[in-house]
Amino acid sequence: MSLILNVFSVAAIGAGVFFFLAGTVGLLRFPDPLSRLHALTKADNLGLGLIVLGLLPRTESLLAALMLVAVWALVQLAGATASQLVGRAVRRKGPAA
Amino acid sequence: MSVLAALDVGLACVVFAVAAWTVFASGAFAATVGYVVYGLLLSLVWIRLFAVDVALTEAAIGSGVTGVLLIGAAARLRGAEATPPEEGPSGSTRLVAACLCVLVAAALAAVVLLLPDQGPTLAPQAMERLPETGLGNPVTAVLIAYRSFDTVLEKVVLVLAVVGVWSLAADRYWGGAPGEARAEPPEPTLAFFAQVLAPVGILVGVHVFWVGADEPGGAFQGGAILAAMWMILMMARLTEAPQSNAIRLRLALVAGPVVFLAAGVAGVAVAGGFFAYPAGFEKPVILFIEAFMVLSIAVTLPMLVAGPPRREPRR
Amino acid sequence: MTSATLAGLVGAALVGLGLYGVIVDPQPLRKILAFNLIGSGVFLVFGIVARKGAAAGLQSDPVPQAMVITGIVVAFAASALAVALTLRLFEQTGRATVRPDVEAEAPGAGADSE
Amino acid sequence: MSDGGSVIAETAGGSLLPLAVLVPAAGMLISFLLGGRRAERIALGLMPVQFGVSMAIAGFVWRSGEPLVYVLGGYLPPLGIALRADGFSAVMLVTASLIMPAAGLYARANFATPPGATERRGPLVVWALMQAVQAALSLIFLGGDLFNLYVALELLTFAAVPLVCLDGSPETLAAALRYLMFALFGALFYLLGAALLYGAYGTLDIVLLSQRVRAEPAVWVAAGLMTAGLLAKTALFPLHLWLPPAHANAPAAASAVLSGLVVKGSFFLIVRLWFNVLQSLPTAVPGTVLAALGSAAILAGSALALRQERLKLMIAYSTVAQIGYLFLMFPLASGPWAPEAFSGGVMQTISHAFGKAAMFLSAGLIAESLGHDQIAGLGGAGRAMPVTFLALGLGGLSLMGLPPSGGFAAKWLLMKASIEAGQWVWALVMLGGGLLAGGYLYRALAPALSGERPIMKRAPKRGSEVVALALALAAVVLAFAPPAFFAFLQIGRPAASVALR
Repeated sequence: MSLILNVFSVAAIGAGVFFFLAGTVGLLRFPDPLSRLHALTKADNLGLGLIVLGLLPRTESLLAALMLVAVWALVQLAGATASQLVGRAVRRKGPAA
Repeated sequence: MSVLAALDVGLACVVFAVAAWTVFASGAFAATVGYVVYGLLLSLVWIRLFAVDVALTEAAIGSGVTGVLLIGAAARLRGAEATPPEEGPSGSTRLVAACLCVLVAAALAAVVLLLPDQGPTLAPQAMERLPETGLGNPVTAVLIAYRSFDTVLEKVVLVLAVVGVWSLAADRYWGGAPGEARAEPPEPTLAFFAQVLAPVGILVGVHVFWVGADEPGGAFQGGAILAAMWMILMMARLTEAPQSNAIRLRLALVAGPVVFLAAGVAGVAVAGGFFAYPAGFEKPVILFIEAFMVLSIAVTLPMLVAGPPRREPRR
Repeated sequence: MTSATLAGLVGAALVGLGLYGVIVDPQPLRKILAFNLIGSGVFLVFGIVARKGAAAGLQSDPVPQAMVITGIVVAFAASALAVALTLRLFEQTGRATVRPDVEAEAPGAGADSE
Repeated sequence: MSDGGSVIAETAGGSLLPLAVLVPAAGMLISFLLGGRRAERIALGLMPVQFGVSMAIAGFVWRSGEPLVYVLGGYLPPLGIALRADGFSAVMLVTASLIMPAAGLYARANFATPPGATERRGPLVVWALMQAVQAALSLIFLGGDLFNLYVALELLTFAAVPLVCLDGSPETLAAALRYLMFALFGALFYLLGAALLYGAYGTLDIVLLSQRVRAEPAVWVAAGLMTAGLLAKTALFPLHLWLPPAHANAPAAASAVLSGLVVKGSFFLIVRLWFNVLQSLPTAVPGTVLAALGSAAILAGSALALRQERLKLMIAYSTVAQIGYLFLMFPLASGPWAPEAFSGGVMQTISHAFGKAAMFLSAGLIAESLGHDQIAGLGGAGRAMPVTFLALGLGGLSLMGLPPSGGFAAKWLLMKASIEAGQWVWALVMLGGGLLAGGYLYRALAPALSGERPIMKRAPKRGSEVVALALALAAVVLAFAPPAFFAFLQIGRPAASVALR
């Protein structure tokens, strides 16, 4: 049982790290703000989600697990808001900004 | 273990690289953003040093609130960006400065390497007297009991900083609210975000303060989170910045240090000395003081970020 | 080399780096950033001192940790005052610099202001 | 003396020590809370209390002949924090508690709030910050723990910087920003040194450190960093650049406090560092370096003062020079002449505090009455406002080191000590500095006594003139300090270890 959980954790966290890596590369390499945002939110959303998922079996209490999920949810909320605001600023000032 | 060591080296390199970026980046705004990243990375270093309380403080205040302050300033200073090149010091000055800095860093590094692996420590004494404070977190015990005099005076420093920042107001704005009155409507996305986040954040802030008695956390970290919530609400314009002559605002600003000072003086009557806690009632008294400190921190940090009054007072 | 010593060396390097920024950079905002770098370097030195004082079941001496927490809060207050001064100066003059050769020798200065 | 033994918990009268800090700190908080006219009342009302506490502390030190000690919260150092008062602390406390009310009375003329008026910016800031300066200085004079003293240094910075730019003009803002930068640099380097000392010895308590410190690399680096930081805050040449614009453009009452007292705060800590914490270190080389910088400050500061066109800037540059004298006590710290040198240094600290405060207040009155403070435009002003110029001149006596003045007593003691020690060069520097001081004072005062008729905007306020004159007279009266006063200064001076060097 614990072996399966460990394999699951490693796989999920590994995948999460991959998404973060990909998102970071995208952030640095993509040409315009909107596509950069796209890359960044992927890292936030999927990367962090997978890492949290991988960590869940390793938590000691239900409260800790809830906190981990709450972290993910709050980052989602903040990321979505920030992307909205950045996107709007881009539209207002033009993509050159 | 070696994986961790490799991670440590990697983290150290990244921290140093981002720090170098904040010094050498060409634009002030980019440098400021670099500083915020740097602060977050630094809290990871603090976790690796097993100083979780410090990591929380660094993330909340060192990186978070300071970041908001500096990014706001950088945005407003954008007009001054184009500094004529002749304002910078000459090449020889730079060389001398660089030599001096390398010298200081090298001397410091040498001393760091010379420090014994098992250094002198006050940890045993701190643990020995921990039971009599009723607390479980030794860092909180240092802040609020063993070295409470430092902490209370540092709260006075925060109030002084508010006086200093407000003193930069124009005379006609004295007593008014900080921040310019803005005409455009509030950003709906931001307002929604603030409405959802604020209740959660307030809960988290109070939680961090409350567990700080026994686990990592405490008045500073909890207060900083509450401060962030208030700042977000003000940014979303769900609430207005208060007038600087409002007695309630001033009461909230000084409540922490005043209650702490009063408790310290009361110690003479009930516990036999300044800043001594009455036997058997240490923990409730400490939590009482901390509650007011949380309030003051939560109000002081946003006021320091908001800057001097910039609107005429309503009478 | 332990991770504590490594952090200490980073701290030493940060102090040097920040000091360079403070001396060389003409813009006050950049100087404020550099001061914060020095500050965090100083705090890291406290950090390794704390880590090397691990004893009595603690991974880290709590006394320096508490000092760092106090220091971080004071550093923020200092940044806030410096930023407010910089912005006010910028508001009034349209530039932001503390070059030493811009001496304060305005005519009529010296009388008390109200 | 507590040198040999472990930490003393509390001495008789020890509980006065926290009061000296808490009274002005609480006053500041309540003033800010209540605001308006009440801020002024609280500030002025607490000043006699502060004086009483300071005198009581001095009385206890005098009676016991030993430093007072108070341990806060019952937590003995190294875990907790102790406050200590020796002779030097007590004298500085009393000096501060005399100069603050003088500046306060003077400030009342410019920063009063009429009854019923709404709160205004200048008055509230001045009354709150004056009390904050008082609290910070008390803590610096009494602090027994190096980190607690770091908090005190920051407290002093936050109290002093906004006083500089109270008028909000661009040049004062630039001066205040530069002052803040030097102060931040100073505080951070001081803190860095403290971190290294804690790493080496596991305590920041001054008495415990003084027993444990040995001459090893960590200590030398820490001492260098802390001294460099404190020198920046004290504005010793060549780190003096921030001082003249900051001190010369602040409101007169603030200038008096900044120049008379605030720079003495960080100087006091340098003395604490080298005379208490590092007493077991050989001090010949660092002492000589400090005195050499001091000599450079005396000559450069005086020469620059000679070239100034504004009276307040001239007085500010003379502060740069007079700070230099303070550092001549360091190479004379060991040997039979050490008590003399120490007394001379302390005497210079307090006589300059009184004299300089008197001069800045006088200069403020002159600037107000004439509408400017250009030295070239002072012709005949001495006849129009004799009391003001008398205060200015008497304050100047101390700068030149002419009898009868505290400055004379100070320079005489330092000169005697340096001749006894065979270190003639310091005596020559002092003579040169005195001549230069005579030069710049003559340049300002001589035209003022001419027969010209100055254009007066308004007559100086009588009360303010009396305050300035009282401060100047205090600087003069110090010349007649009895031997018992000098014995008092030695209380708690760690002399035992000096013989070992």
